[in-house]
Amino acid sequence: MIALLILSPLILLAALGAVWKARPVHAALLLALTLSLGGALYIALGAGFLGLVQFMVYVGAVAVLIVFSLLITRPRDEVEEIARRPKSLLPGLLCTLPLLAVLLYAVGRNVPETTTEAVELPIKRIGELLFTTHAPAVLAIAILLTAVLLGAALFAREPSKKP
Amino acid sequence: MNPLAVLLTLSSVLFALGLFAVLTRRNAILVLVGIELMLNAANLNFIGFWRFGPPDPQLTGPMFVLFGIAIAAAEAAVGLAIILMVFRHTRSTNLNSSDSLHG
Amino acid sequence: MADALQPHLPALLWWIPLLPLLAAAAIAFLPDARGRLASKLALGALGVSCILALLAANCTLSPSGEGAFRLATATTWFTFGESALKVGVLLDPMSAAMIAMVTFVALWIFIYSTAYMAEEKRFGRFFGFLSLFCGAMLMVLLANSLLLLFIAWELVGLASYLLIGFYFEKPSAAAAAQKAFITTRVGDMAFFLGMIWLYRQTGTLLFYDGGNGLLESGALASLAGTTTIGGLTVSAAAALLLLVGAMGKSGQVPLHTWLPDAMEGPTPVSALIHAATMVAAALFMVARTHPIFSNGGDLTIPLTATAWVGGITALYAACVAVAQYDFKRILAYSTISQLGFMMVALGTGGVGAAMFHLIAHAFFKALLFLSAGSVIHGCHGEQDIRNMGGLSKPLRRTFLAYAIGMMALSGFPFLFSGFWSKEAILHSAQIWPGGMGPFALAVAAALLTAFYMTRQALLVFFGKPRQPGVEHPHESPAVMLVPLYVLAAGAVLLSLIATPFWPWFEKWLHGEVAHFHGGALGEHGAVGLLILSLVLVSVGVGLGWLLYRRVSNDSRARDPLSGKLGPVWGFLERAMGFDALYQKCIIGPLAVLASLIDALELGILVPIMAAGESVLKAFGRLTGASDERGINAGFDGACRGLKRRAADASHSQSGRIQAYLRTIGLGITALLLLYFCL
Amino acid sequence: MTFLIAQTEEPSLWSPEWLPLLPKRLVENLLEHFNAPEWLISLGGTGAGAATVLAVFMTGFALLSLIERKTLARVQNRIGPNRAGWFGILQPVADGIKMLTKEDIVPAKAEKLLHLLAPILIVVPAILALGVLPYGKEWIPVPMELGLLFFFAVGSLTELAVFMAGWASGSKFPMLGAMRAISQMVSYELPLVLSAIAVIMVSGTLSLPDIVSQQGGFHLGFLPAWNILTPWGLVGGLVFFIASIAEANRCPFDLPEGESEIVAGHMTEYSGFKYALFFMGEYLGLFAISGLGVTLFLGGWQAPLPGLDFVPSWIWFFGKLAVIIFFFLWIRATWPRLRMDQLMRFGWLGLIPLSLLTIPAAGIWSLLQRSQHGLLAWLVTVPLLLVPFVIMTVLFNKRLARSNRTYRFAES
Amino acid sequence: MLLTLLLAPLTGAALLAAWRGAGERTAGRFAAWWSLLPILLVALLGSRGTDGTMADWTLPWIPDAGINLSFAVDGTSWLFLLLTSLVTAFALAISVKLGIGGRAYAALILVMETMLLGVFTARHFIPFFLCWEMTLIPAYLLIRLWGGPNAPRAARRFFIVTLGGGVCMLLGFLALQIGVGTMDFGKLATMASEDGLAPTLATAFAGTGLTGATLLTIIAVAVLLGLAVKIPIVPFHAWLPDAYAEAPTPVTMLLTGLLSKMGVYGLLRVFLPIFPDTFTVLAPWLAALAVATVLLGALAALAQKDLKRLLAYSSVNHLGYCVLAAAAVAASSGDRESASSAISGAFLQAFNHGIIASALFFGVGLLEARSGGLRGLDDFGGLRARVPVLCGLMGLAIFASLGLPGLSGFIGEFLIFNGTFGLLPWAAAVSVLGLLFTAVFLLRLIRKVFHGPLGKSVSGWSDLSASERWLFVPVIVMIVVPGLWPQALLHFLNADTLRLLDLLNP
Repeated sequence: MIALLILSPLILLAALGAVWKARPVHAALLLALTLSLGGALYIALGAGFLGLVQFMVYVGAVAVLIVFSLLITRPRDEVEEIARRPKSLLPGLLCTLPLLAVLLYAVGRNVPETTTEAVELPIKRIGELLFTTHAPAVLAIAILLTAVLLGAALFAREPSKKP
Repeated sequence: MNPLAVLLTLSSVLFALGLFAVLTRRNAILVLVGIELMLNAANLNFIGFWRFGPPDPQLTGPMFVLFGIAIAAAEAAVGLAIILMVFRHTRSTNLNSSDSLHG
Repeated sequence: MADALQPHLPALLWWIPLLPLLAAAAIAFLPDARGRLASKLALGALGVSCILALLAANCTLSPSGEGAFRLATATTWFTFGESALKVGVLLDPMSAAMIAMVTFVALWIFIYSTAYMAEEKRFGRFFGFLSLFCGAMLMVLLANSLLLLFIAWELVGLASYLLIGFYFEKPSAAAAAQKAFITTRVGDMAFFLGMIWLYRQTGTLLFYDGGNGLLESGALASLAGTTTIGGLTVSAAAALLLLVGAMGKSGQVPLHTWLPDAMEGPTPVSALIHAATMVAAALFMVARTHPIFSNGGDLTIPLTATAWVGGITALYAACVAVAQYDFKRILAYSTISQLGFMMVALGTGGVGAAMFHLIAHAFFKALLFLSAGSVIHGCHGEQDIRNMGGLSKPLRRTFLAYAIGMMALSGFPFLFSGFWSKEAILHSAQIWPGGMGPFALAVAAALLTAFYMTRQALLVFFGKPRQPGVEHPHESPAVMLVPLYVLAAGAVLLSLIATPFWPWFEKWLHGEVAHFHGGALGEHGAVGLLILSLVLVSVGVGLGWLLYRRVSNDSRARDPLSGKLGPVWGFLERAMGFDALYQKCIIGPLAVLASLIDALELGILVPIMAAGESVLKAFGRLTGASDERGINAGFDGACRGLKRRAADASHSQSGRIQAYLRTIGLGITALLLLYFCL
Repeated sequence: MTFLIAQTEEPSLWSPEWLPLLPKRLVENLLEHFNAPEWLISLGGTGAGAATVLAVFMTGFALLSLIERKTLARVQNRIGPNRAGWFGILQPVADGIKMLTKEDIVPAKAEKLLHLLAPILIVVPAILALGVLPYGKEWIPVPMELGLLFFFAVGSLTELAVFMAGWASGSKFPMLGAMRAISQMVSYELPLVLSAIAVIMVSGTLSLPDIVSQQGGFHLGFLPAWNILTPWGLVGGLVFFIASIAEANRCPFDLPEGESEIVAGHMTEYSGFKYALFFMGEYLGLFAISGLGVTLFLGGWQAPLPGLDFVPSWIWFFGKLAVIIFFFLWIRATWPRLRMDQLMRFGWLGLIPLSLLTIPAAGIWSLLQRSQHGLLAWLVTVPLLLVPFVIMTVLFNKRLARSNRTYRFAES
Repeated sequence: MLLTLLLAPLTGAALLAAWRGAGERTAGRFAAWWSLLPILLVALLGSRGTDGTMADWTLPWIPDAGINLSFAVDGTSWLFLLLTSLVTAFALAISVKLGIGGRAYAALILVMETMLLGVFTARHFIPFFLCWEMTLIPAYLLIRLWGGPNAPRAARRFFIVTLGGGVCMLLGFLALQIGVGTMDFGKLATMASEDGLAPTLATAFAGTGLTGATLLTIIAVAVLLGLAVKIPIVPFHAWLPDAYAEAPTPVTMLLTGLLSKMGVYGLLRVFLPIFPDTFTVLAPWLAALAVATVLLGALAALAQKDLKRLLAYSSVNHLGYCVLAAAAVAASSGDRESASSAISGAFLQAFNHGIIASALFFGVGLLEARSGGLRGLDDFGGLRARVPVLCGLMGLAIFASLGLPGLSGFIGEFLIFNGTFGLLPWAAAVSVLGLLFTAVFLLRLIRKVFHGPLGKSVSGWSDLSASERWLFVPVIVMIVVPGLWPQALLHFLNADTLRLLDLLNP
């Protein structure tokens, strides 16, 4: 609970930064921060495995990827001012705020009663489930990832020199 | 106060932020950032319900999160690859600069 | 010794034919360059199976009290539906004697060939084919199932095809091979039908199967029980079909035409075909299935047919042999006539006599052919006896061997096996209740045999060389001569075991003990027969001597006899024109029929097809046109209109993702508001 | 943290096996004596333990920096540092002093915060990673059930740090260096993790102590049951060590700081203490990664031969670590530096397929082992790995032979 | 498993289609290697034991009409699957050897293989018919595009005639669907064996005012027509010689080795159990036709000058025996042994002829390749001196084809005649002449092509290359082994044979 109360504002701040920061790189790094904090939150909530996985995947892979592609594509408009574009800002807010309102309304309306005793996330069980109940899903994911690997490789390959 | 409520609030705000980023950011990569945020918000919800909800031997929540993370990673990879492709053609990652599909 | 062997006998029997077959298979994979190795393989295999054969024969010698020794095995070869088809091996004195003879004679022929074929390019192949030939023959002899016998029988046919066509570059050889195969196949088909008929009738093809066999009482009864077309019993009908098969293989009239042509093959092959394997197979088959032939008395239709066919063949071939000039051709016709003798014996119930003559004949005919080969070899491939002459001096050793063979064949008294066997055959023909016809024919044939053999001997070995080519012939090497003498010895010694005084062979076949008794001559006119055959031989030889004592030294001189016979001579020389007859009546019409059918197809069926086709085409064009005019036009018009409309609508698309997203978002928001307001 | 393994029972204080834990337990006893609250005790204990580890590896770092130079010198027929102290034994100290006393320069165009953060973020993960390794039977600073995962998780932070360093210094060379470093790390982390997965599959656990204890015992009485002595383990281990060289940016994979090409890669703009931090971070990372390698494949603290158990287990661990590191030095001394495209190709076409192969191999292996088909397991897995390896090497050589240089990551 | 088998060749075809830039030889090689996969799968299937269905797969398609794509393998189908996979692989390998084809070609052949597999495993008319007709399209294209000078006409005729037959069959079965309400072979067969077919038909088509038996006969004849064209039975064989002669050699193998077998298979597995009574009525006529097929085939072959046409007619002649056996079975009044013998014989004959004929055509193909397109009976001569191995192997195939005992051809013919003689003695007796004529024209072939003096066109030929020899090895095995050990094939058949008989005369 304490961890939750400590972490959530941090997460929110980081996320806000990630969304608002003008410089893409900052935004990316802040995203990384957000996600790692999220991972910490998972750990605090007792899902250590997931926390670490989240950390590994997002911070280790996704954030790096994003940052990297930022490096490759040095955007011309390195600094992009959102505030300068009320034309897109207004509809953005118009879409987001009502949604937020609805969500918060829904949350505040009915929160199910909670069991607060600490729950452990047994890794062995996860393993069993992965390869018994969710085996098809695992397979699907595996295929998806392979496809992604190949696809990404194909995409990112520069057009061959020879005509 | 109810931890689940806090969690849900957090996740909904995160989601909203992500959506906002998606809608307003010009840089395609940063749009991707927004998407990641939204996905995380969803994951957060799953964790929360698993943690504070009734005990579930099937571990549906964590499982979903696991898959969610995997898919998110895939999505990021492909997305970035596509963006790089686009960048190669129109030397920019500005989404508006790639509107060759207009009618 | 024999007892020690008994338990292993069944397995051992299988090996006797298998060894040469395996050798043949192995040789098939050898390159031509390894010919020597091939010949060693073949010889080794045959030698081993010869030993095995002798051992097996030895097992059958000890006369057990009850009937002849008989060992019949049966194993399931394959099953169709619920019924199983069994095959097996069968050993009884008859097959024992045969395998012993075949392996022995063939072995010596092999040895002879190693020298005779030495310069041959496809030396190895030759031995491969020989092994196949012998293996198949041995399988025929040991088969305990008509099917197995038939299979081996066909393989014999194949091997003969390959061997006769060994010099396939010669069109005549190729033709001869084809002729042999097809002519025999005519018989084979009859055999095939007969076999299947028997199988359908009795449900088994095993000869002996502990009471359920084809040749055992139960089956025979059922065969005799049912009658079919023409009031024949099934057994009679089937037996006739089998007989046709045998006629095909053993060159009985009218299916004999292939046998003289088979001379196209190398001489050892002729020896093998005529002595040990091919023709013997047919005789053996009849002997083996004799119970079916004689199913219902000694005078059944098939037996009579056999006897008559044999007699006719014997005389016919003897007559033709008189008017031939080719060394080997004469021997070939003599073979045919000898086979005729055996047929007579089989027809008149003298199975033992037939078998004995078969074996004796194997020896001296092999001997004759081999010495003929030796002569030809010596005369650098000369085969026409008109061109030979006076060879007795330069080729003395060969001449000796030949002389023995010749005398055995023409039945010189007492010393030679041929005499006794022929004697036995005449005897069985004489006492046959079915009439004297076959006997008369056989007697005439015997006379002629003596005659034409004398003619041949005189023309080849006496007088002076009539052709420069044969003036300085060279004697064959020892490898070729030794087999001659071995066979000659056999031809002589065999006469000991089947004299009326001590009919050991006969008894052996029936599993009895033979006792010597000198009074055998006294019984039912044996003496008369003895005298008769003495007369026959002396008359024949005498005639020959008179006619060919001094032949002019000109190779183109007409044959002394031809003058006396006039046109008949030419008729005989053309083998009574069977070939021409077949050419006219069968082959020609068949070809015509074939081309007729072909023409019909092209002339009738194809046009019908074409007509249908064109109708379809016309229809197709019609519909196609209608489509073009009617449907397509309207469709295109509509499409054009649609396009124009679409062009206008498409401008609202800005192509900017986020714009779309925002629109969607706004839409959702609107919906939400709507929802919450209402 | 909730996912710690319960500590084992308390033996006598002075047994050699427990020697490294001495400070930790002293602190704990002390705090207990002043009956401090539970969390404080555990915290103190952990802190002390961490301090021990840190101390050990700091000295290790110092020694290594010296030994490396010495070894290189030997290989290159020089004497190496021999002025400071006896055989230059004090050289590291001197270096340290120099580093600390240098001026700390921050470029004008640099992003101050990130520029400062980067070196720290390099060091911290290394230390954290070192925390979960089982150095001995009993010496496990932070016995974590998810040790391996944790290791990789924190390890992945390094890349971000490197990026920060490169980007924050706001100048060309660091940027290029960072890009190189990141691309290299990303592509070599895959084989690292994949070959580790093989181990996980066979041992069926993520906790490093368990993995080590499962490699106890001996085949045929004398062959240690380490993973490296199985077909998949051999392949996996080699892949792992090669990849770890690349992860540690060491020769022949040290393009990111290739002096001859880009001054010092992402560390170009750093000086003084921060530079020292980078330096330390790298060495600690080296320790950590090779320590993990030892744990996963070389049977951790297990004795190499039966009957050598009387030697305290952590000595074995460090012995193996020393050997591995010596190999690294050796390689560095003898191998030329790869080119970028070669590096990439080697990683993607060489190591990753191989490491992917180890996974099915390991699966089959454990299956057959479980069903008592030891020999069969060998017969199946060896060709499964060997044949593709041979094929791959052939193709690889072909491609490498006529591959011309391509600039992929320096576009625009 | 079955599904995998069915899809395996199709996948190969798809890969080929997708694989741009695959050179001709590469594509061919790929296809050839790929076609080993079905063989493997079939072998695996075979290892499942032979009694009952080895594998089956059903996909409800139009449940309301009870139409579903149902496939199953039993011993007999398995035999044909084996044949299909073997011959296809052989043909593909040979195409590479002869340098025929390319991507499209190989892909088409693979598609055809799938369809054939489908035909031999279909358990319902719709999938059966779909595959049946789908074999036509690749066959047509293969003949049309890669065939000889007159290929277009030959292909067109082949297509039209067989399609016509197919249409007849379709109509027949549609009538059944309307009348009896199912097209499932199993159901129909059981109904037929409880002879519920005629009455229901009569009620269904009461409007026509025909009796059930008549209707059934009409339908049966329609279906029989479709089969007869495929087999082919005289006089529906007119399309065959041209098609066989004009098609490229590997395709000819497929035509004779597999497509004609579809007819035999259909006749025995589909037609026989569904129309037993009608068939019994038709049996004498069919027998007469079969005898005609046997004799005319052989005689026509005797008149041919073109090797391929000659072999084509010999195929007609050989398949005539299968038809004869079928007729005999139909005529059988409970003589189980003869009937089972005839059935087994027919299947064996079909299988062996498939192998032998493709071997023979391969030989001809090699001759063509060496002589540069010549394949007249008189264009060669004395080959045996020049290319002994080729002649030896072709000789083997030839003797197998004329039913030499010890080789695979004999057992089939023996069983067929054995069965037929028990049931239709006269037919058997007459068609024995066929065996004789077969020998005649085949030996004539040997004499003219292999024997005699060396022909002019033959000089400077080289004997089989090592790879060509290796190609022959499996064929030799498939010719010799069943000849010596027929049980190897028969024990797949026996159970089914008995089941079929139980259906026929319960």
